[in-house]
Amino acid sequence: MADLITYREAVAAGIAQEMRRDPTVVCLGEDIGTAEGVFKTTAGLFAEFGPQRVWDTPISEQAIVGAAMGAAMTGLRPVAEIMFSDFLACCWDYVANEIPKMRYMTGGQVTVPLVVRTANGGGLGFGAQHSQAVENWAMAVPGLKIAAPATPADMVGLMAAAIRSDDPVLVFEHKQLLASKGEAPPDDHVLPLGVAEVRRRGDDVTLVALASTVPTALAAAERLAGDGIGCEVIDLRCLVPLDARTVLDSVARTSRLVIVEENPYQDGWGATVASIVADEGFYDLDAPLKRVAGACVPLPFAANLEQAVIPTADRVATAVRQTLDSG
Amino acid sequence: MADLITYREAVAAGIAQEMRRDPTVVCLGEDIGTAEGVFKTTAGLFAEFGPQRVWDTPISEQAIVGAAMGAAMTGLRPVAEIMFSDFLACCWDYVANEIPKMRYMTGGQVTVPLVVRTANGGGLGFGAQHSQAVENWAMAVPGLKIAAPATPADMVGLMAAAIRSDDPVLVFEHKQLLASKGEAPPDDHVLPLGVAEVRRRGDDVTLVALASTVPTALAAAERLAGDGIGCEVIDLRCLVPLDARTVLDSVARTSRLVIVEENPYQDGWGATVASIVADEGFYDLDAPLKRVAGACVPLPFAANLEQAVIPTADRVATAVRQTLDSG
Amino acid sequence: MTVVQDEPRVEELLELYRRMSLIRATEKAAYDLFMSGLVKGTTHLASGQEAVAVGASAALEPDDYVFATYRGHHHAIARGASPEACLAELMSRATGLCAAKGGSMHLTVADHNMLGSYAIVGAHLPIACGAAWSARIRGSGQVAVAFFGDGATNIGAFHEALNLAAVWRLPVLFVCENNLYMEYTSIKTVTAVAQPAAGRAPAYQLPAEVIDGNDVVAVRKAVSAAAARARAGDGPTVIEALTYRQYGHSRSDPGKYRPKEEVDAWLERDPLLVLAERLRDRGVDQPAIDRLDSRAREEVAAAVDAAKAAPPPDESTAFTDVWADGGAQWRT
Amino acid sequence: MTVVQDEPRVEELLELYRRMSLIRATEKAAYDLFMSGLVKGTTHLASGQEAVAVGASAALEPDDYVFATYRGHHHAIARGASPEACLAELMSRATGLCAAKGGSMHLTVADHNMLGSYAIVGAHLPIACGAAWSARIRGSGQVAVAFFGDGATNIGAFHEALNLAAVWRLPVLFVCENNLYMEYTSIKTVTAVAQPAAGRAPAYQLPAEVIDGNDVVAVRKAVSAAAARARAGDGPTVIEALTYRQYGHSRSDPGKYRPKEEVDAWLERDPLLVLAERLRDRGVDQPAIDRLDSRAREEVAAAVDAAKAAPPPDESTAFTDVWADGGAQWRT
Ligand SMILES: Cc1ncc(C[n+]2csc(CCOP(=O)(O)OP(=O)(O)O)c2C)c(N)n1
Ligand SMILES: Cc1ncc(C[n+]2csc(CCOP(=O)(O)OP(=O)(O)O)c2C)c(N)n1
Ligand SMILES: [Mg+2]
Ligand SMILES: [Mg+2]
Repeated sequence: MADLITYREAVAAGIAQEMRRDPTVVCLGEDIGTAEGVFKTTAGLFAEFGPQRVWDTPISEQAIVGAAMGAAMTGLRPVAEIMFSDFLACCWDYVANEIPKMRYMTGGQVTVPLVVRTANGGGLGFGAQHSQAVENWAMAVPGLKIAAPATPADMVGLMAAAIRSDDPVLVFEHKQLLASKGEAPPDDHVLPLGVAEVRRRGDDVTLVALASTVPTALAAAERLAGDGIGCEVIDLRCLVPLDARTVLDSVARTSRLVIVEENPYQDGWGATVASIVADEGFYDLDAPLKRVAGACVPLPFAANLEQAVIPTADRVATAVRQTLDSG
Repeated sequence: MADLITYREAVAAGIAQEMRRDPTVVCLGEDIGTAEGVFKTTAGLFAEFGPQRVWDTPISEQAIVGAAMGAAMTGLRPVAEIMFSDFLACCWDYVANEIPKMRYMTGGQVTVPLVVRTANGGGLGFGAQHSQAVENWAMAVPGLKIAAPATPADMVGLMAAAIRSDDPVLVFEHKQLLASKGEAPPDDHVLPLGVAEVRRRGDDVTLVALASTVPTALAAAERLAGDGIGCEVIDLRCLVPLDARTVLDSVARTSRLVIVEENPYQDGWGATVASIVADEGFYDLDAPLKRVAGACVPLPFAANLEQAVIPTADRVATAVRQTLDSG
Repeated sequence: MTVVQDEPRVEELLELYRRMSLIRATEKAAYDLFMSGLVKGTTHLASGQEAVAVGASAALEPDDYVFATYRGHHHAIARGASPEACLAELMSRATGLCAAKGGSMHLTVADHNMLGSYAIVGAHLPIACGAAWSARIRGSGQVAVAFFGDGATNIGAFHEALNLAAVWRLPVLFVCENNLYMEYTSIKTVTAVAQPAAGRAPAYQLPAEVIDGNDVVAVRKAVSAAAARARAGDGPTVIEALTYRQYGHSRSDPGKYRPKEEVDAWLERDPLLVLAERLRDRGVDQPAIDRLDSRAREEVAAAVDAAKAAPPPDESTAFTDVWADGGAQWRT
Repeated sequence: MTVVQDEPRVEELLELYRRMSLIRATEKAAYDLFMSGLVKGTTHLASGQEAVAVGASAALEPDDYVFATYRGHHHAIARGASPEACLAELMSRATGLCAAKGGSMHLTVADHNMLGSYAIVGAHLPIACGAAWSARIRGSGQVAVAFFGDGATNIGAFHEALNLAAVWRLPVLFVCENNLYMEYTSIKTVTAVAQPAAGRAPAYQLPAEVIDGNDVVAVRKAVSAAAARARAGDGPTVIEALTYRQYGHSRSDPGKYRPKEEVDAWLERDPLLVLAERLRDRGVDQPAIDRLDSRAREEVAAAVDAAKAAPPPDESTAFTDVWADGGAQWRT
């Protein structure tokens, strides 16, 4: 229990755990076999499970995700890798129009139990086409479940849940967290999809975060604690199912809300959370709710520019003080 | 002025108006030439401008929008048709990763003055893959301007503005509005992008609508007026630039907000509007804000099912009464 | 699994005719119902293309996978859907094949492994590859067949699917129903090669065959041989079946963009006429053939009545079956 | 516009060598700077592939359009970017080619019609078609050239672009830099034909040529002939240039997945060595060639110093140039 693993290792660990217990789980993607993935997130899989379970593909995102869908409809549980989440745009028809609609439009005749896993997010200077946080693209599509783990243990538990799910699940693996370390989970760790985790308790303001913004929010909370400001930090873990209850309950106590999201402000996931609270939690709010989100620009290359457009602990702290000063 | 034209005719009229004044405007798409478009929204263009200005393409959405981008970067002003907005998923890489980022990531070296126009929305029983309102997909992408006209005159004026814009603009043509009639605009009609229009004045509650939901909101307002409830109906016209000012000013008077959007509630455009008001307009709000949006399901085929999942005047009226009863 | 004989027995031919006639009658009813307003939305009729569906089906095993397009009525029925379930779906009845949630463009018969009709051109080709990949991994011996139109050969998914299928030697058949037109545009005008499907096969080192798609026996033979190759582990085949749609592209399209001589020539080669002639050559008299047609019409008339009598779907079903648990809940 | 002579004059050969040597030295500096932490993010070096960029450039008119991939340093410099502007971009300086907003993967030299480096594999092929389409509509006589890797031949955009280009007979050249590998995977293992680009040309009835991509003269000749055809209205050509990247795929990738014999064999065929040999055959002595190399190294050393001395971009520029008006405002 006490031993540490990296978030990167947790990706492969979660997949391997499920491949061992279920022979129908197969992986496909670019360079995931002997090369073990460009982020090394499939390390060890080819060696342990071989070419009948781990398949290298051409650079054909539509074929990768389309084939995963066909396999999922016919008895397998494919885990497809899309190397960078930006490339979901290359197979968006499958993610948005085919996979999430199949069960519904056949009147429940077909299920599509697959996982699409992808490296998401910025902060590494990969430029505008390799740095986007696109979890909000997926949230726009009814019929997809969406997990975005923030810790190694959650990665294992949510990856396992995603693979066991009879519904299609997108798993966002944040590039910035790959090297981060955390406690290894217990054996056979599986988490429910759609249950948020309170990472820090506090009574003054509720911070809602996801994946990379969880450490950002926690860092801001730590800093603010020095000034006697108590932040409650909620890690949503999943966008769908969305654990709005946990957020609403927290706001009922703190009366203040700051949402921290990496995707752009325009149409970001935090907007949906905000609109739920501004409706169902309206009378609990004592001050304007704030969203600390990515700027509405493409991701710039230079590190100082990139830092200027994605959420930082500084900006979170500033937003928290604003909500406390007003109202 | 007093003569009426249909929304469908307005699409072709707006394009033709610009093609006459600017020889660099060219159209491309599937069946848009002699067939005049499957929705007849390019009627007359091929006859008037010929094969060098109006180009039929193969079924190759990536080539259509990609070619439009290359042409826009080299001196033309292409107007690309994507037949149904659902098919934007087939060329999403261009819409989300290439077109909106080119200028920014080249440090301003290149501009991409193009229009992608597409038939959007449901209500016609075309099923899950031909009925989506996907304006929120586009809103998730910084670098795109987004127009979604609600009237024939606005269609002409916003289409002209989109074609004249040096920025990429998506124009959503709502299928349900195609047959609707309205006053013909004056000659050479051009509207600014990003300026909302107040369609109806009222002091009790602000309704924010777009495209198909404008008539829905107006119908609800009319009904509520019978009960002495005054609804202000704002037609956003564009999602980007977003005329938040007009919404905030209205809410400052009415203190109540109901957003009516066809796209699904999860990650719908109304969420962004809601989060702006819940922050910058928080102290103006006297009651929970409401979003009447599409249900979080794929679009079903049967008419009674489809009506159950998209906004109706009934549901809008109910939401308005709720905001008035509370607070 | 056996390769069919080139010349079927008379009983087999009669059965093929019966199925084609049933599809023809069902689509005739669909057209009339659309025109009378009882079918909403849109329909894409395959009348004239029945031989592709029925001939292919006759060459496949019952558990093989079939993937079709929005123009898929013929494949749904060929794989076992009842005219009543199809027409009820088109008429938005609770008894519809997809509970009235799919509509004409998405007919699916999962319990016969007819795994859907896809309304985004070309999208199902990679999906069919996935079913074939799954069959191969599971060692089930099944093959997957993707039916698609000529217009689908110019979209990216076509290229990615054929390359992947070839590289992985998947047991998948790519059957193009080349009816010479996309919606209102001739395929010739937008395609770089004369044979939109077969002409692309060399780019994937795949065997290809151009066949008479209006001769059900020719289709049955070609698909049977390709399926045998696929099952033997010899990989995919591209089959381009030349055929013609007798109605317009969809709904009430009169198809004015097609020259009259062309239409007439193809109507003379109506797959039902072609097969009837073959039957007569084999000693079946015309009255016997006519009886099959009238039985089909009767069966369909009964199906129409039953569908008309069926209730609309309950509104609550708009909120079922998003998820595998049957529900649609996306938040707490 | 003229077709180049097969055998260039010695002065031309020396100029080709000078440019290739300059690219080589610039990328060597980029590698060292990356290793020393002064270049952040990633780089994809083209060392070993310079002959494709320089040979093609020499065959094109100054206003022809060039579209490259994330592995595009050689094309940017071949089309006129200065080593300093490129290195400043990689080093995140305000003086960078793209104001430090693009980075190594997006080098663009718009004033020389080098219209970008694209980091989504295959995406630029349709875009290049658009530039060619525009040139044709405007009657400008320009051609567009899309350079892409072997791995890009299996993605949908490749198929859609080549078909559209063929159908519209666009003045576009598709030049594949086949360096035998994608990232860490051999192209052979995932491609249905032996020649990933040339082997696909028949599917579009396009002329194709497989050439020695490490022989700058061969590249210059093939591109010149194809450009002439394109300008004459005879449509696109597919050129597959066989070459090899001397570094790994990106950043610090040691390229362990490549057999040593293979690497050594290609290093012997280094395009600079090949051209040096040709120069010696033409009577140029080695010291004269060495002087070109050392001048290139000096020029690059100066460029590195200048880039190092340049300031980082002002933070405010993160919020400029989203829109054509120079701003980034998305709401009132
Ligand atoms: C990606 C995509 N683009 C466009 C359409 C609109 N559309 C529907 S059917 C059709 C023509 C298809 O022609 P073909 O593939 O020959 O099939 P057919 O209708 O002739 O059976 C088009 C363009 C679509 N459904 N999907
Ligand atoms: C659509 C897409 N898929 C995957 C990637 C990740 N990726 C970047 S480079 C590369 C290999 C490309 O190989 P090739 O086309 O041969 O070009 P090379 O790198 O050899 O120059 C891959 C898979 C990408 N950038 N875009
Ligand atoms: Mg066709
Ligand atoms: Mg390569």
